[in-house]
Amino acid sequence: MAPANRGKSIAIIDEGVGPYKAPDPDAMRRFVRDHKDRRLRDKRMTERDAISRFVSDGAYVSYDTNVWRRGPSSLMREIIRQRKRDLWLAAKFSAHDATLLTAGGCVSKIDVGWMEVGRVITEAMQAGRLQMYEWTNGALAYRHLAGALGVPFLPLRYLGGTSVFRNSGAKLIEDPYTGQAVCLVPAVNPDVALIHVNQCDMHGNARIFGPGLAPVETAMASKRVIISTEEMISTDEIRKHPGATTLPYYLVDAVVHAPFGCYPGTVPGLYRADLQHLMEFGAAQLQGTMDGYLEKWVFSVASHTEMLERRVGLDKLNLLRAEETHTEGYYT
Amino acid sequence: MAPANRGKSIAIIDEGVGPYKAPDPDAMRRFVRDHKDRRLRDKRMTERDAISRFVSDGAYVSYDTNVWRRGPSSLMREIIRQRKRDLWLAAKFSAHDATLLTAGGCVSKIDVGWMEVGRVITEAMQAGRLQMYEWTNGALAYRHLAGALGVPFLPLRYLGGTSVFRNSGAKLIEDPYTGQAVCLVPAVNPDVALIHVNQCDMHGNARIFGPGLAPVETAMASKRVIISTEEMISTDEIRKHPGATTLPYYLVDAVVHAPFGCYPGTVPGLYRADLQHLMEFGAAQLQGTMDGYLEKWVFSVASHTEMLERRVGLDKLNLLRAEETHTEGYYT
Amino acid sequence: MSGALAFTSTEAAIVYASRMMEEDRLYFVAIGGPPLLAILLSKHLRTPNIAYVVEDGTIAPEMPIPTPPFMIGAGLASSRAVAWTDMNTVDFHAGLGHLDYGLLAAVQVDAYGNFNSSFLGDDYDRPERRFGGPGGATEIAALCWRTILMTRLERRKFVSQLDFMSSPGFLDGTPGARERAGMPAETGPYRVVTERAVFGFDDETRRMKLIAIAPWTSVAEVLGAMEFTPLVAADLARLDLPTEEELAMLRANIDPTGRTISGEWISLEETGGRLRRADAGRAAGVPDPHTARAARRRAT
Amino acid sequence: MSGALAFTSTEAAIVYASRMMEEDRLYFVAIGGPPLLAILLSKHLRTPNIAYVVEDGTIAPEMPIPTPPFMIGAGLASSRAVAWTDMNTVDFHAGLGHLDYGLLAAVQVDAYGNFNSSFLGDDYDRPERRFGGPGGATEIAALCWRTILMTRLERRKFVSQLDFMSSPGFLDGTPGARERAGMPAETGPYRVVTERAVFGFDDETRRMKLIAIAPWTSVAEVLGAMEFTPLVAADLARLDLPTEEELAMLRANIDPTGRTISGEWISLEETGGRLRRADAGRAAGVPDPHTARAARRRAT
Repeated sequence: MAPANRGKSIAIIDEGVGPYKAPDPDAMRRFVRDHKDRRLRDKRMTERDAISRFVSDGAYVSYDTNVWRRGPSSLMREIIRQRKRDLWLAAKFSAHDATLLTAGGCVSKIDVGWMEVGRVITEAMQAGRLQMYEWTNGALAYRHLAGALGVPFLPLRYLGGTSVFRNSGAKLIEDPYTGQAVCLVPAVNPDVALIHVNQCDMHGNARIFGPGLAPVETAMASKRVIISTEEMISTDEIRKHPGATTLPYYLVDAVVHAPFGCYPGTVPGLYRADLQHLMEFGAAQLQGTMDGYLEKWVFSVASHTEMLERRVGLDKLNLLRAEETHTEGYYT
Repeated sequence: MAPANRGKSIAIIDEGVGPYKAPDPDAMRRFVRDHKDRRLRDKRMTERDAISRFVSDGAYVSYDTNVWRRGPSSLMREIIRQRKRDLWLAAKFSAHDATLLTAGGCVSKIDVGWMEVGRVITEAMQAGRLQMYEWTNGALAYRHLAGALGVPFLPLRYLGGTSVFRNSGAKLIEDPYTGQAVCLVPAVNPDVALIHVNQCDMHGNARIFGPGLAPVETAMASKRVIISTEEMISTDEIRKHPGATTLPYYLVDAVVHAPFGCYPGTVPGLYRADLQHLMEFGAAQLQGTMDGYLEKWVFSVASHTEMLERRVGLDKLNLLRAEETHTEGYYT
Repeated sequence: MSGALAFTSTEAAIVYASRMMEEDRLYFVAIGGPPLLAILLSKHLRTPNIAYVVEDGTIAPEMPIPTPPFMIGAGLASSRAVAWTDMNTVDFHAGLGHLDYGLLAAVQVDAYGNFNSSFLGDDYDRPERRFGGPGGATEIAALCWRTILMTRLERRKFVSQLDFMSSPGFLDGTPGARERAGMPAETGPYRVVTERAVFGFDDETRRMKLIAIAPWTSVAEVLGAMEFTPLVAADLARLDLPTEEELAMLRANIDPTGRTISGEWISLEETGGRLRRADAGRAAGVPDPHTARAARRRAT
Repeated sequence: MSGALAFTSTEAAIVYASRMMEEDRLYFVAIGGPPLLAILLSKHLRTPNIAYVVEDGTIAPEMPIPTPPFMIGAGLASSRAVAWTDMNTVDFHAGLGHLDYGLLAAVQVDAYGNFNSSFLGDDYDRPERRFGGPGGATEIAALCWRTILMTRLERRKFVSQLDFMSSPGFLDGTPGARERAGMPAETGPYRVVTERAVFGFDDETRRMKLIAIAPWTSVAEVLGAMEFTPLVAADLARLDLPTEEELAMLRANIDPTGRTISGEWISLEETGGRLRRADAGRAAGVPDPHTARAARRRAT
C-alpha cells in the first residue's frame, strides 16, 4: 500500500555542530537482551568488584544526584582508586564530583549542565586535558529521559537561539503538527549509571527517598546500573510495599552496601554533610594540593569502609547522624 | 548568524489520515496562565458543581483509571445526570464507563485503546451516533505524556505498518539522528481530566496508591482537573510526607469528596468491586434495558451519596469494605 | 495413553501456551485473559521463577492462588509486586528490551502473524462486530523480543486478509518490513497457539508454519480450518494432551470461577489405543472426512 | 531619610528583587544563591503566600528560618514541600505554563537580556575564567512566563557582546525571535536587578531600559558602568534604601552564615539630607564627577 504522503518532509531550520554521544536505541536493546538479567539474582558485591566489572576506560558515566546530596561518592572514589581513564561524564547538576574525578585523571570529556568549577577544571581545560560540552541541567536530564523511553530523540522548547544550541547536538525543526519551531535533542544511553539509594534488596529493587534529579531516567537509560545503598532490605519488605520501589531489579547490575556512601555529602534524613571536609577539599583545590587530598581520602585507603574507619572515625560519623535531626518525610 | 544547515530536512515516510485532537502547546500554556491558580485555595465542591463548572458539551474528556478499578465512577454518573453532550473520550484502557456515557447520550467520539464493548457501543456505531478512532492503550497514554511534557508530539517505536497507524494522526519519519524510521504521535491536552484518588487535601494535593494507567500524565496534560477522593486529608499531613504526593495542588481545579467514588468498581485496599452490580449492568446491556439501569442508578438519585444510601445501602457498603481484606501496600 | 480426555478449547490453548514458558524470563501481558492464565499455570506447575509485567504498571507480582474472581478489578492481582508503576513506564521497559515475551490473544490472525482485535466487517465506522480494541497488544507485539499469540483454530480467525490490522506481525513478510515501519530490530511473532495446533514462522519467508498438532486431529483438518495455507514443518511435533494435573491446577486455582477457561468442550474417546473426538461432528472448521482416520493413524 | 546606610551589593540586589515578588505567584529557582534568598526574604516579610519550585523537584517547600548552613546540601531545604518530584517533572510544569516567574543569577548580560553563566574569554575550549554552566537557567528563562535576572552593575557584566549565550533573553530583539527559536510564546526577561539599578525591557525594541536607581547614584554613573547604553525611562523611579528590617531578616534568618550575602560593602553618609557613598572612590564602574551632585538633587 503506497504511503498517502510520499515526498512530504519536515524542515530542519538549524542544527548544532557539537559532538555528542550518538543515540542507538537498537544497540541499547541488544545490550539489554544479551547482558542484563531478567531473573531475580543476588547482585551484592564490593565497590571494587562493581567498578572493575562495570566501568571501563572511555565509558560514558552518569550519576545521581551528586557528592553534596545523596550521590554515589564512595563509588566515585573507587573509580579514582582504580585509575579509570578517559571517562565522559554527564554533569547534570553535578557538584565537585566532576572535579574530583578530573583531579584523579579519570575524565577527558564532560557534558555539563552545572557543576562546581575551580582551579582543577579550569587548568585541565587550559591544558587541553579536558573537553567540556555545554548542555543544561534540564537538557541533560531530558536526554536521559529520551534514553529511558527507548527513542532516539525528544522534542523540547528551549535551547534554540543560544550558544548552547550552536555547540550541541540539538536540532531546530519545523514541527509537522503545529508548524512552529521546536528543538530536538538526542537521547543518551550512558554506558554506566552510579546511583546511591536509601534502601535496596539483593536483587536491585531500590528505594529513594526525597526529591531527586533524574534517578529513574538515568537508571533506565543506562546499559549498566550500579546501586550503592545505605541500607539492605529484604525482598519480602519490597513486595509488601511495591509503591515504595523506585527502581525494579532488572534495571540493576550491581548492589553495593555502602552506609555513608554519600560522605562527605548528606543523605537527607540519615546524616548531614561534613562541612569541615568540604572546606578541606576547597582549600586543597585553592592551594593546588589535590594530590595530597586524593592520597589521604582515596589512594591511602583500600575501601570506603577503611576510609570511614581510618579517616573519618566513628565519633564523626555518629555526630553527622545525630545532627541530621530532620527526618520528616524520609524515615518518619 | 546564518543556520549551519539551511535546506536540510527530515523525510516524512508515511502519515495516518485519521482525525485527532490537534496539539497546541501555546494554547495550553495560555489557558494555564489565565485560568488556573498558583495559590493554595480551597477547591472543595460537590460533584454537581465540579461537573457543571468544568465539563462543557463537546469537551475532550480523559479519566483514570476506569469504572472497574480506582476510576471516577461518581463523576461519570454526574456527567450523565447533567446530560452533557457530544463528549470526546480518551478510552485508554477503559472499561464499561465509555458504554455508560454512550448509553447516557453524552458521547459522540471515542479515541480507543481498549474498552468494554457490547450492544450499546456497537449499536451506537451502526446508527452513526458514535465515531471511534483507533489508537492503543500505550499510544493514548503516550499522547497524554506528550501533552504533559508541553511538547506537540513524541516519537515512538510502534504503530507503523498497522491499520491503527493508517487511521490515526501518527506520522512515520526518518529519524535525523539514526536514519531509521520512527513514528511520531501528536500530544493530546484534554479539556478535562477526571481522576479518582485515595487521599487529597482541600487544595488538590493528591495521593494515589497502587499501580495506575497514567494519572500523572493525564492530570498534567489536561486543562481542567477534577479530583474525586475517598478521603480528605490535611495539608499538614501532605507536607509531612511530600514523597507520597502524586499530584501537586496547582494542577487541580476541583476536589470532590467521594467515598466509594469508584463504586461499583474497586479501590484496592478499601473496598472490593460489587460483582452483583456488574452483572446487573451486563444483563441490562444484553437485554437492551440500559434506560432502566440509568434511571435506577443515575437519574432517580440526585447525587452519589443518595445513590449509595438509597440504591446500594450501608450493609452492602460495609460488606464491600469488609471483604477487601488485602490492604498490603496500600494502607498497611 | 496419558492425558485428559475432556477439556475446553480454551483450556487446551492455555495448557499448550503454558508449556512454552521459559524459566527466568520476563513476560508482558494484558490484565486478565488466557495469556495471563497460561503464565500463572506455568509459574505454579513448572517455572516458579518466571516473572511478568502487567500493562497497568504492576511489575513481577505474586498473585495468590486460588486467584481472585474478576481479576481485572481485584487489587489482589497486583499483590506482592516488586514495583507498582504505570502504563508508560512498563511500555518503556519493553521498548528498552527488558521484556522477553509478549503473550497475547487475537481475534483474527494472518499468515504473517499480523492480528486484529478491533472489529469484523468491511467498514470501520459500521462494524458487523466490534471488539474492545488493540489494547496494549500493538506496543507489546512491537516492543517485546518475541510475541506468542493465542486464539481458536477457525477459518474465520486464520484469514488471508485481516478486516483490520490492530497489531503487527511481520507485516508483508518482506525482510526488514518491521524496521521500515519504525519497529525495533530482531522482534516479531514467535508462536501462535490454539487448542489443537501450534504454529511458528519461517525464518526466510516469515510465513506461518504448522509445527505441532494435537493427537486427536490431523494436518488436513488443521489446514481445513484455515483460510490461508501455512507451511508445514517436516518434523511435525505432537502435542501431548493436557494432563489431569494441568487441568486440575487450572480449574481449581488459576481460574476457579471458570469464566475465562470456558470454551467449546472437546471430548475424546479411545478405542484400542485409537484417539478420536467423541464429538467430532461438532469439531470447528470445515468437516473433514479424514479426521478420524488421520487421528487413528497418528495414535497408533 | 529612612533606610540603612551600610549593606553589601548582594544584600541590596536581594532586597530589591524581593520587593518585586508578587503574592500568590509561583516562582522557579535554582538550588541556593541570591534568587532563592530574595524569595525567602519576601516570603517572610511581605508575601507569605508566594510559593517556589526548585530545580531538584521540590515543590512549594516551607524551609524553616534561620535557614540551614550549606543549603544546597541540606535536606531541610526541601522540608514541608507539597511534593517531592524530580528535575524533569518541574521543568514540564514550567513548560505547561504553571511557573509565573523564573528568578536567576547571571555572570554577563546583554542589551536584550540574553545571559552567560558558562565562561569568560574568546575560546570555549580554553576559557580565561570558567563558571559552573547554564544549570537550569536556560529552561527556566525559556519556559517561565517572566524572568528576573540578578547581577552586579559592572561594565564587564553588562556587555555589548556576550562571550557565550548560555540562556536566552529576547535573542536579537526582533519580533518573534524567541518563537522562531522554538520557545513558548509571550515569555521573556522582565527585570534585571542590581545593587543600585533596576532595568526592564522596552515592549517594542526589547532593549533593556533603566527604570529605577538607588538614591545614592545617578543615571550617568549607571550608564557609565555599562558597556552598552540602555534606554532610560522617562519616569525613572527611585529605589528606597534597604531597610533595617529587611537587612536584619536577611542577616539573621535568611543567610545566617553570611556566605551568600557577602559582596562589596556600600557605606553611605548623609550630610544635610544629602546622601552619598562614603566610599565613592571604591564605587564600581567609571568614576563619575556628577554622582554626588546628582544624588543630592534627587535626595532633596
